[in-house]
Formats: sequence, structure tokens, C-alpha cells
Amino acid sequence: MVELYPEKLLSIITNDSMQERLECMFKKYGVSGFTIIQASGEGSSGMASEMSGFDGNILVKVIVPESQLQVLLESVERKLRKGYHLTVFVSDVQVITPEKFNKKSR
Amino acid sequence: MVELYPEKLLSIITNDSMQERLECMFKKYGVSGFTIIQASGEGSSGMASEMSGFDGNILVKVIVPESQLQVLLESVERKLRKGYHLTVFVSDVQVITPEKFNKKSR
Amino acid sequence: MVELYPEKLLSIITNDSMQERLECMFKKYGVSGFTIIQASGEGSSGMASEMSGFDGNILVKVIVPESQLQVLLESVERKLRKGYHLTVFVSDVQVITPEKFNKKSR
Amino acid sequence: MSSLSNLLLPAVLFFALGVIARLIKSDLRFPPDLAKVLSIYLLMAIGLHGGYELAKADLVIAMNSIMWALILGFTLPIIGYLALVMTRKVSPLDAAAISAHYGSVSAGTFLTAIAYLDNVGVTYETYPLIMLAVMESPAIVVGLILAAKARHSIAARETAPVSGGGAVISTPDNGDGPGGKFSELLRDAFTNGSVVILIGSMVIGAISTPSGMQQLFPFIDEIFMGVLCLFLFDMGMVAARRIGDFRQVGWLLALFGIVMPLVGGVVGAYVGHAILGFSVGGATLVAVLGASASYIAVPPAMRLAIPEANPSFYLTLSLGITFPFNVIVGIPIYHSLVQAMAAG
Amino acid sequence: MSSLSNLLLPAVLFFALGVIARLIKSDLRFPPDLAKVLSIYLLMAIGLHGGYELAKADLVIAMNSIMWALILGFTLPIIGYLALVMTRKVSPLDAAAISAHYGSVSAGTFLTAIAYLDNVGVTYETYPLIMLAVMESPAIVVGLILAAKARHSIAARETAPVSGGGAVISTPDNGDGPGGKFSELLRDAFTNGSVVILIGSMVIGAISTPSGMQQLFPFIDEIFMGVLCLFLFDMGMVAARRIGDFRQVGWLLALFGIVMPLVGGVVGAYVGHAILGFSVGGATLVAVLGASASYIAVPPAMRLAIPEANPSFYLTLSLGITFPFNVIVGIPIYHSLVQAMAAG
Amino acid sequence: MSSLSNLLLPAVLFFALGVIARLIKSDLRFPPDLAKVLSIYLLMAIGLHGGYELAKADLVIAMNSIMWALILGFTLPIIGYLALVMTRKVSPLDAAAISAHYGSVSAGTFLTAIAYLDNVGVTYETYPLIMLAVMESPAIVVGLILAAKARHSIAARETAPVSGGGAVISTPDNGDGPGGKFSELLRDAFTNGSVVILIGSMVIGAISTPSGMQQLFPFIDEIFMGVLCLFLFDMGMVAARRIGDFRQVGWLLALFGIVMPLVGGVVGAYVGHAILGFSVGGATLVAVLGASASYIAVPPAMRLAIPEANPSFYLTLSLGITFPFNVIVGIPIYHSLVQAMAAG
Ligand SMILES: Nc1ncnc2c1ncn2[C@@H]1O[C@H](COP(=O)(O)O)[C@@H](O)[C@H]1O
Ligand SMILES: Nc1ncnc2c1ncn2[C@@H]1O[C@H](COP(=O)(O)O)[C@@H](O)[C@H]1O
Ligand SMILES: Nc1ncnc2c1ncn2[C@@H]1O[C@H](COP(=O)(O)O)[C@@H](O)[C@H]1O
Ligand code: NA
Ligand code: NA
Ligand code: NA
Repeated sequence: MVELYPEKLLSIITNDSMQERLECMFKKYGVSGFTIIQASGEGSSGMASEMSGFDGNILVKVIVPESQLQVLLESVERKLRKGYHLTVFVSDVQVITPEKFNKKSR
Repeated sequence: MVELYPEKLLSIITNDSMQERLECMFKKYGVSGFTIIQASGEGSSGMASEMSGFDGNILVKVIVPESQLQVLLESVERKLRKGYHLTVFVSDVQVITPEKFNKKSR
Repeated sequence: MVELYPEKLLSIITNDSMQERLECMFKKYGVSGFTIIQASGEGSSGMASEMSGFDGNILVKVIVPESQLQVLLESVERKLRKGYHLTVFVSDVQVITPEKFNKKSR
Repeated sequence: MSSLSNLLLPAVLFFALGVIARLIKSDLRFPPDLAKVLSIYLLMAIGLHGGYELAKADLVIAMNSIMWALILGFTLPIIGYLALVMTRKVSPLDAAAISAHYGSVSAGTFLTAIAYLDNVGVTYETYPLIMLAVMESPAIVVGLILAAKARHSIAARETAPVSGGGAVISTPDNGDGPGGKFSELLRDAFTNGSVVILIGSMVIGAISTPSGMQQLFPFIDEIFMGVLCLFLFDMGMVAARRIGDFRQVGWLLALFGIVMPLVGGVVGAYVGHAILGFSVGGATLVAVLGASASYIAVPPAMRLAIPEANPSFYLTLSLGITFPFNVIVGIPIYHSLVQAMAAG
Repeated sequence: MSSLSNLLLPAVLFFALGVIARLIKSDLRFPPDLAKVLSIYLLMAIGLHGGYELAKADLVIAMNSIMWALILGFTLPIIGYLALVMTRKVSPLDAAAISAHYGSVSAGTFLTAIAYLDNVGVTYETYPLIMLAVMESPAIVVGLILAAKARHSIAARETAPVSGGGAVISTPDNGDGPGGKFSELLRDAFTNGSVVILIGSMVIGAISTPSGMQQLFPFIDEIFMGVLCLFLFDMGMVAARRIGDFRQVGWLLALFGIVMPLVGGVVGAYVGHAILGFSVGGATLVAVLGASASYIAVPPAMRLAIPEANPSFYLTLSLGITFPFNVIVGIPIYHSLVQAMAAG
Repeated sequence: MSSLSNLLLPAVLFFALGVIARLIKSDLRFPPDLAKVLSIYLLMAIGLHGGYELAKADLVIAMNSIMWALILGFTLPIIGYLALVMTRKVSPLDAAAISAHYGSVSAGTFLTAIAYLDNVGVTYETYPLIMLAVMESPAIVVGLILAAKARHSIAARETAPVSGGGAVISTPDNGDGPGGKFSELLRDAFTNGSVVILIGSMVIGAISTPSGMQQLFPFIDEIFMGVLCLFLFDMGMVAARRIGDFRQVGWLLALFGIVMPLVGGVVGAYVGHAILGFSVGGATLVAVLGASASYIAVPPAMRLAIPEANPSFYLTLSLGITFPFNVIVGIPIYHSLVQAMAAG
């Protein structure tokens, strides 16, 4: 029987121009890795055109231990306060290899 | 410490020809926003060819307050009953800015 | 009121060269379907170039009943032990049509 | 002889290469959007060319061609539907969805036929091109009508909804059922993407200034054949992926995927040769229109209009069986057929 | 007369087709990356061509053109900003973000103007091409300065942060605010993708061996017009999607999207004709540079630099109103204007 | 002189532009699928051309070329492996994965070499093209064999699995280990996408009707150089992204990325000139085959076959170091080398 360990999954949906800044943030706080997916959508800042390659959205996923979540959320909140449009949500996930997510990748 | 508030994340996987109808549904029920991701896959209706741009799948994500979830699910269920192929699942998420998801975007 | 039933969502992030093997695994264990999304990212094995179509990542999602999860996880763990890079996490989801996920698709 | 020369066409050879790549399980994958981009280009190029020629065409023949395109588009699905219902292998709704594909057309097959005719040095009229544009839509409409009829008879037979294989069979609730938003589906049929590109480009080709068109010709002429090869290479892989599903479909249905294009080819050849009075080349193209089945415009339309039908059936038939059959052996057959008609 | 001939240009007709496709709610969708690829090609082709010509150009005129491009790029946003603030319909930060778009340029509009001039047989200098490359960046910088000013005056008026519609208004915290990493945004302005392709290709076109360039000409010349048509077809659909948002923007703001390019066109025409002494063709191109608004390079820059501004405003104005206006009716107007100046 | 002319080739300049774009941190990004589409086109174009020529070629020389391509493909990885193991900087499995890349080839480098030879007016035989197609696969097989050997010796040394940096080191379990499905990986090696396109196109080029090929030439000839420039522009950015990882790789390994192509270049030059008796142009192309390292076909094969190896190592070496080295300075070096051999 494979054992499962709890971790947090932080998801952020935003404009793709924010990608570099989010990657910087992740590296600054030493996450073990992250995943980026192209997306389109609509929200309070209007529609992110899925019809042209310009001005699309990204969905960013980061799995972190609970202890690391708060500092990331604080950084996200600072960005929100500056006016950046980020749709942020956290979910509970379970993983097989918790050590993978508890240390910086490189 | 950043506080987190519970919301519901509704995910729908279906053929991309359904996109317009789902967007209509979301607008009708006044969700605050939605996100769409291209996908491919296999299910009871066979494979959604990821090999050509024709006939792919989409994964649609909508964050809504619990109160709004039921009416969306009812609408989804009506579609299912008509024979449309929708793979639907709901998960619990936590957000920083609950007010963002509790009102219509425009 | 639409009733919801619990299922498990297994997510796997890995290099796209693994796609065929994962599909084989799913078919072998008779899942009812699966969904694949293109992604990019960074992790312990360096960055998966999102800049060229070569050597990208995929995010694979499979909804299975709890009873089927263990055997999939065991298969995943065997792959991990052989050195394959798989980022794996499980989440709890709720579905409208549990029977859809409890049987093999074809 | 002419069929051998078909097999040595680069376009057909690339289609075969795509099929082979899948059969030997190569990891070759084309980006998902490539086929879409290539088909946009092909429709645009052929539309511009056709429009440019049609500006000089005879209006009466053009009108006549359109009328017969409509007749073909409405008749062929009905023939297909009746044949399928007789086999008792598929539900009436599946029969409606499948047969709609055969009333419509495949631009890829049409363009391969043009490459084939160019290669054997046979000339052809431009009118079949308008027919190509016209035939996309009516078949979708007929599909809707057949489905409405099928739903009606199902409803008459049953009173309670019965859950079928994986999908729940639709109860015809008032006005909001899949057959309910008929007007919307009708609009969809006439505004589908391929029709817009093809008719739009034809109009642009017809009304543009000659100097403007002159600047476009290198784009639409010189790289055309290469793009067609790349498109068929890609579609060969897509088609081959469906060939495997063919066991699932069953032998009788697979046979339909070969007999139906032959029937459509004969009807088309007759319309092109005997009724519209086209040359051998032109009548061959009309035969190809009759014979080919849509795999781009109709499938998404049927997913919306007849969700109860199983997409595996119509995709496997149109894409996995009829398309390869037409490209590889059908076209020379239709050509010979028209030659025989013209000789006889 | 000249404006009619504009409407019969394939490039303009394809733009219109794209708009129509959306208006009739066709399901036609181009793959998201297609417009990006086509614009990479267009910038590369025009850059190589321009660089090849510019290698033979007069350095003094070139320097003069660059200087006036900078002046236009700095002045036009300020005019726009003042006009917008006067309307009192948008916040100062929105005004800053919107007006930055009008100091920059739209390569799509510029290329349509070239197609138009080629079609009516009017020649033009190559210098406006350098101006196109130069004008992308300064407008972004001006946008930043205006935004910093606006933030300052907001901070002076208010002491506590006030939560606005959906977004929280920024408090100017020390050095880390959106206006804080000014140097970084400045670097972004001058290294943005379009500028790199355009200037890079111009340099390559200027220094490459002639035999190397010879092999490139078929690629950059022959298929150019076709690619432009495809690009404008796509952009027509993208623009039309924004036209609907135009009610949301309000009539006064929509009017700004038509008046501002006219103002920019007049200023540009004057600079091109009277100051730089270009021919009618060259001055028309400078007018188009003044009139057009960026919709590729500036929006993401503004998202980062002025996150408090509403993207719906600037995208609807530049993409949904000014771009179609310029392509369909603006270009012939600017041409006539320069003709009148030259005649007078 | 010849190396200077290399640096003024548009193709090389665009590669440099791509590198520069990343170094100045431009936000320029090409769509992920573009490089894939361009390389499909390039392989198809060069394959068709080569096949057309090869249909007229001498079978004995062709067979001889294939044999020596196999010998190169098998020998070079072994040289690389021994050198890497001697450095003691990487594990034997990493050494196996890295060296497999150097037995294979880079079509991008090969095409740049062709552009270079065309530019300096040097002719070349078509046989190196078959060698290009042949050399993709054997290196993968050698990689597998070396890895199996390495795993064996690791297993001999250790009995319990040891968890390494991030990845768990494989225990050689019976028949199901990464080295277990050997036959499957072997099939993968010979059916990989690039091989299928290249060999398929060569066959099509050889057997197509001449009139069919005639229609394809504009597509495969005229836009070829432009597409190559675009491809190298893109790859310049991809390569530059890897250059940064080079500190992580270490100096000694980085040095390997420069010395190994020089070794491969010398061996290739000797085979091309002295053994196969090709002209200076042909032998230069064989040198380039020996010198270049795969970055498209081999990395995914190694991910599957040797999952324990660190992809950062082999991607940084082949894509971030060897590829730029060859394109910018290697090609003229190999050319001079062959000239010296021919003169001496
Ligand atoms: N309620 C929501 N559910 C899912 N995605 C959302 C939601 N609201 C916003 N988004 C996504 O976040 C992006 C930015 O949202 P906004 O900041 O509200 O403009 C949108 O384009 C959507 O892709
Ligand atoms: N069990 C599953 N897990 C994840 N995705 C699924 C599952 N079943 C179906 N899907 C997705 O939903 C799409 C439609 O499924 P279906 O309606 O079963 O044909 C498929 O193409 C898959 O992308
Ligand atoms: N902590 C993480 N959160 C989200 N995605 C991750 C994480 N770690 C790794 N990944 C993804 O998994 C891929 C492979 O990871 P790795 O095996 O660590 O190289 C990466 O390219 C990322 O896309
Ligand atoms: Na038909
Ligand atoms: Na402007
Ligand atoms: Na090599």
C-alpha cells in the first residue's frame, strides 16, 4: 500500500505577461518546482483573448509544504494590493514523495 | 498571516464545440469569471484527437461560492440528460479574496 | 438538488515522452478515461523548455474511484523507483455521475 | 494505369507516409494546430483562385451547379440514412449523424483530386468549386431533420428515459432539447468556418483589383502543392489513428464506409456528366464531391446537434475509412467511371 | 476614388471578412499562435527588406527621421493623456495606459498602408520603416511617467487605500510599487519582442552578404502579401471580438478612438511632408505611424507597468476601434491629406 | 576569410539574433510549436530534394556511405563515453546519455553548413544526406548498450538502492527496468519522427512522377532559406536559455561540449575525404555530421531509456554549447580542415 502525505497546491491564473515575475517569486522563496499551462478566460479585467497568441492567460501550479504556503501567499497578496490581476486558490493534495516538495530543486 | 476562505471549484471537461454553450451558461448564471484550457483525452465517447486541431477537448474551470454551485450543477445535469458528454467534478478550494468570486464580473 | 459523490483525482506531471507509457498504464488498469494537457515547468530535472515544441511537459488527469487509486499509485511508484521523473498528486473531488468513473470506458 | 499514376503523386504518397508512420508506431507527432492552419491556407488559396475564375463564369451554369449541389447535399444523407437504418447495426440517431457526413464534402479529397487531374493533364471547370462551398451546409441540416424524426419515433416508443451505454438518452423536453434550438443549429450550419473562408475568399478573388490579386498569386499558387502534401501527411496520421477503431465499429459499418462513397461517386459522376454537362475533369470533381465525407465541419456540428450519437462511429467512418479509401483508390475509380460515361 | 480602391485591396477585404465572420457568429477560430507567427514573419520580412535598402540610405535623413520618431512617440501620448483626463470619463491611470498605445504604432496598419500605396502605384521612402522600429518604445516610457505622475497626485489626495471596482488601488509603497522598478520597465520597453525582430532583421538585411540576401528574397517578397492577408483576416476576428465591448467603454471614449488617430494622422502627415520633406508616399506612411495605436507590444507592457488600469479600456480602443478605423477608412484619408498638403 | 563570410550568412546572423534576444532579456517568445513545424518543413524539403537527386546516384557509393554512417554513429558515442567516464565528473549513466547525443546528428547544423557552402560557392555530393538520415538511430542504440553496461556495474557494486539527488536510482529488477524493454526502445530508435520524415521524403522524392515533383519545387526551394533563418532564430533563443545552465554543468563538462565536436569533426572529415573520397564540400558535410550533436531526436529517447540520467546535462551540452559552437565557429573550421586535407 502506497502511503500519501499532505501538501498544498497553490494555483494562480493571470495574464501571461506576469510569467517572469511569478517565476522570480518562486525562485526567491525556493520552491521545489512549478508548472505552467496556457489558458484563456474572462474575469473582472475583461476577456483574455484566446483568439490570438497575444495577451493570453497562464495557469501556474506550485506544490509546496504547508510551511512554505504562507510566505508565498503574502507575496501574492502584496502583488494584489498593487493592482495586479491574479486569481489565486489553494487546494489540499496528497503526494507519494513528500521529500520532493520540501526542498529547493537546485 | 494571510487568511483563506472556502470556495468551490467546478471543472468541466468536454469537446471544444461546447465552449460557446458553456460560456453562455456561465454568463446566464452570473459567475465572476472562468478559465479555459485546451486538452485532449479519452473517455466513453472515444478519443478526442490531440493530433489535429479539429475536435479537441477543453477543460473549463470556474470558482464559485457554494451558494452558486447548485444552480450551475443543475444546468450541467440538464445538459448531461440531453446526451452531451461532460466530465464534471467539484473540488474544495480556499481563496484570499472571497469577494472577487461572489459577484458578477461586469 | 444535485447529489455529489466522492472520487479521487490523480494528477501526474511529466515529460511528454512519457505519454504513451502512461496511456498504456491507464488502459492496463482499465480507467474510465483520462485527460492530457500540455504544460511547461521546472523541477529537480531542470527546466522543461516551454520555448520549443520539443521536450515539453504534460499534465495528466485521471478520475478514479478510491478502490482503483491504489493500484495506479503502485504502478506510478514502480516507475519512480526506476528513475522516471513524475510529479504526482492526488486530490479529493466530487462528481455527479459516479457510475461514469467506476467502469472501463470501452 | 491512371490509378498507378495516382499512387505516384507526392500528395498521395505523403498521405500514405502519414498512415505508415502511425502503423509502425513512430513517435512522430505534428502540432495539433498545424492541420488547422494548413486547411485555412488551402481553403483560402482555392477560394481566391476559384473566385478569380468565376468572375468570368457563366451565371446560368453557376446557378445550375449550386442547385445540383443542394440536391446532392440533401439526397445523399437520406440514401445513407435509409441504408444504415436497414443494417440495424446503429441507432437511428447514429444513422442520422453518420449520414450527414456523407452529404457533406472533404476539401482534402477534393484537392487531391485536383492534384491528380493536373498530374494526368486533364482540365476541369471551376464550377465544382462553388459546389464544394455550397455542399458543406445542407447535409448538416438534413442530419438535424433526420435526428428530429428519429427522436420523435424513439419518444413515441418509450415513455421513460432509458440510460444507454455511457450516455443518457435524451427525452424530448420542450424546446430546450438538442433538437430544440433548431434555428441556432441552422445558423451554425451556414456560418461554419470552412464555408466562411471558402465563400469569403471566392468573393474577394472575384472583386479584388487585378493588381491586388497579382501580388497574391505566388502565395496561393507556388507553395500550394507543398502545403497540400504537408496537410495530407498530417491527415494520414490522423486517419490512421482512427483505422484502429474500425474493429469497434464492426464489419458491416466499415463496409458502409466504402460502399457509400462509391454510391455517392456514381450519383455525382452522373450529375456532373449527364446533367451539368461538364468535361471529364469537371464531372470527376463532382463525383468526388458526391463520394467524399466531411471530417472537419460536420463532426463538431453533430456533437452539438445529435449529442446522443456516438462520435467514434462517424469519425471512424469518415476519417478512418472513407477518406483513405477515396484518396488512395477512389479518385482514379471515379475518373475511370466518368471516362466510361463520356465514351459510352 | 482612392478610398474605393482601398476597399478592393485583398488585405483590407480579408480584414473585413474576419470582422464579418465574428458578426455572423461563425464558429471560425484561428489557432491562438497563428497571429503571432504571422506577425513574426511580417516583421522579419519588412525588416530585412528595409535594412537592405537602408544600407544605401542617407545617414543624415535617417538620423533626422529617428529624432522625429522619438518626438512623435513622446508627444502624442501627452496630447492623448490631456484629452482623456479632460473627458473625466476615466481615471488618470487609465488615461496614462490608453494614451501610451497611441504614441506607439501598429505594424499591421503600417503594412496595410504599404499594400495600399503599392496598389495605387505611389512610391515611398524607406525611412518610415526605421521610424516604425523606433516608435514602439518611447510611448511605453511616457506611459510610465504619466502613470507615476498620476499615482503621485492620487497619493496626495488620499491617505488610506480605497478598494475600487474589482481591483485594489495601489498605495505607492517604497520602491517596490508598480512604478517602482522603473529601470526594469524601461529595459522592457526597449527589448520588447517586436523591436528586437524589426531592428535585428534590419541589421541583418544591411550587413548580410548580397548572395545570402538573394536566397532570402523569395521568402520575404513572394508570399508577403498572402501572409499579410491571412494576418489581417485573423486580426479582423480579434478586433471584432472587441467591438462588442464598446458599449462598456462608452460613447465618449469610443469617439476618442476615432479622433485621436485623426489627430495623430495630421501631426504625422505634417512631420512627414513639411519637416522631413518626404514624398507623398513617405509622408502618408509617417501619418499612419502617427495615427495608429499599438495592440501587440504596449498592452502587456501596460499590464505590468500600470496594473491598476483596466485592460478592457485600452484593448477595446486600440484593437476594436482605432485599428479597424485606420485599416478601412483612415489610410485613404491620410493619403488624401498628404496629397492636399503637397498640392497646397 | 571563409569564417568571416560564415558570420555574414543570414542564417547564422538570425541564430545570433536569437541568442542576443535572450541575453538582453527580451520578452520575445516564439510559439512553442513553431520550431517543430519549421523542422518538419526543413526535413521534408531536404528529403525530397535529396531523394530526387539520389534516384540518379551510384548505388555502390550510397551503400558505402550508409555503412560509414553506421560506423560513425556507433564509434563516436563510445569515444565520448570513455572520455566522460575518465573525467569522473558524471555518473556512468549520465555519460551514456550524453555520449549518445554525439553519435547522432543535428539537422539544423547540417542545413547551416549547406547554406554556408552554397554561399561560398562550394559544391557537394548528395550522399551525406543519406548519412544524416542513417545516423539518427544507431547512436540511440549505443546509448542503450552503454547504459545497460553501466547499470550492470552499478548493480555489481551496490546491493541496496540508494536515493540520489531528487531521483531514486534504479534497481535492475527483472525485465521490467528501463533497460528491460530493450526491443521497444530499439524500435523507437528506428521509427523516431525525424527519421520517418527524412527517409519518407527521400523515397517520395525518388519515386514521384517528375511532373508531381515539378509542382513541389517552389515550396521546397524558394522559401527554404527563409524558413531556415526563422528556425535558427528560434533555436538561438532555445539554445541561449540553456547557456545559463552551463555553470551548473561545470567547466570540464562544458569543455567536453567543444572538444567532442572537434574530435567528431576530424573523424568525419577523414571519413568523408580519405575514405569515401568526397569533394571538399561533401567531406565538410560529413565532418559536420561527425561534429554535431542531436537535440531533437535523442533527448526524449534518453528520457525514456536512461531516466536516471540528468536531462540538464545532455540538453545543456548539446543544445547550449555544441550547437552554437558548431553553427558560429565550427562549420568554417571543418571546411578549412577538409581544405587542408585536400591540399596536403
Ligand atoms: N471565478 C473565476 N473562476 C475561474 N477563473 C477565473 C475566475 N475569475 C477570474 N478567473 C481567471 O482569472 C483571469 C483574470 O481574472 P480577473 O483578474 O478577474 O480579470 C481571468 O481571465 C480568468 O481566466
Ligand atoms: N475518468 C476520467 N478522468 C479524467 N478525464 C476523463 C475521464 N473520463 C472522461 N474524461 C475526459 O472527458 C472527455 C469526454 O469523456 P466522455 O464523455 O467519457 O467521452 C474525455 O475525452 C476525457 O478528456
Ligand atoms: N513543486 C512542484 N510544483 C508544481 N510542479 C512541479 C513541482 N515540482 C516539479 N513540478 C513539475 O514536474 C516536472 C518534472 O519535475 P522534476 O521531476 O522535479 O524535474 C517539472 O518540469 C514541473 O513541471
Ligand atoms: Na459527399
Ligand atoms: Na501612433
Ligand atoms: Na555527431
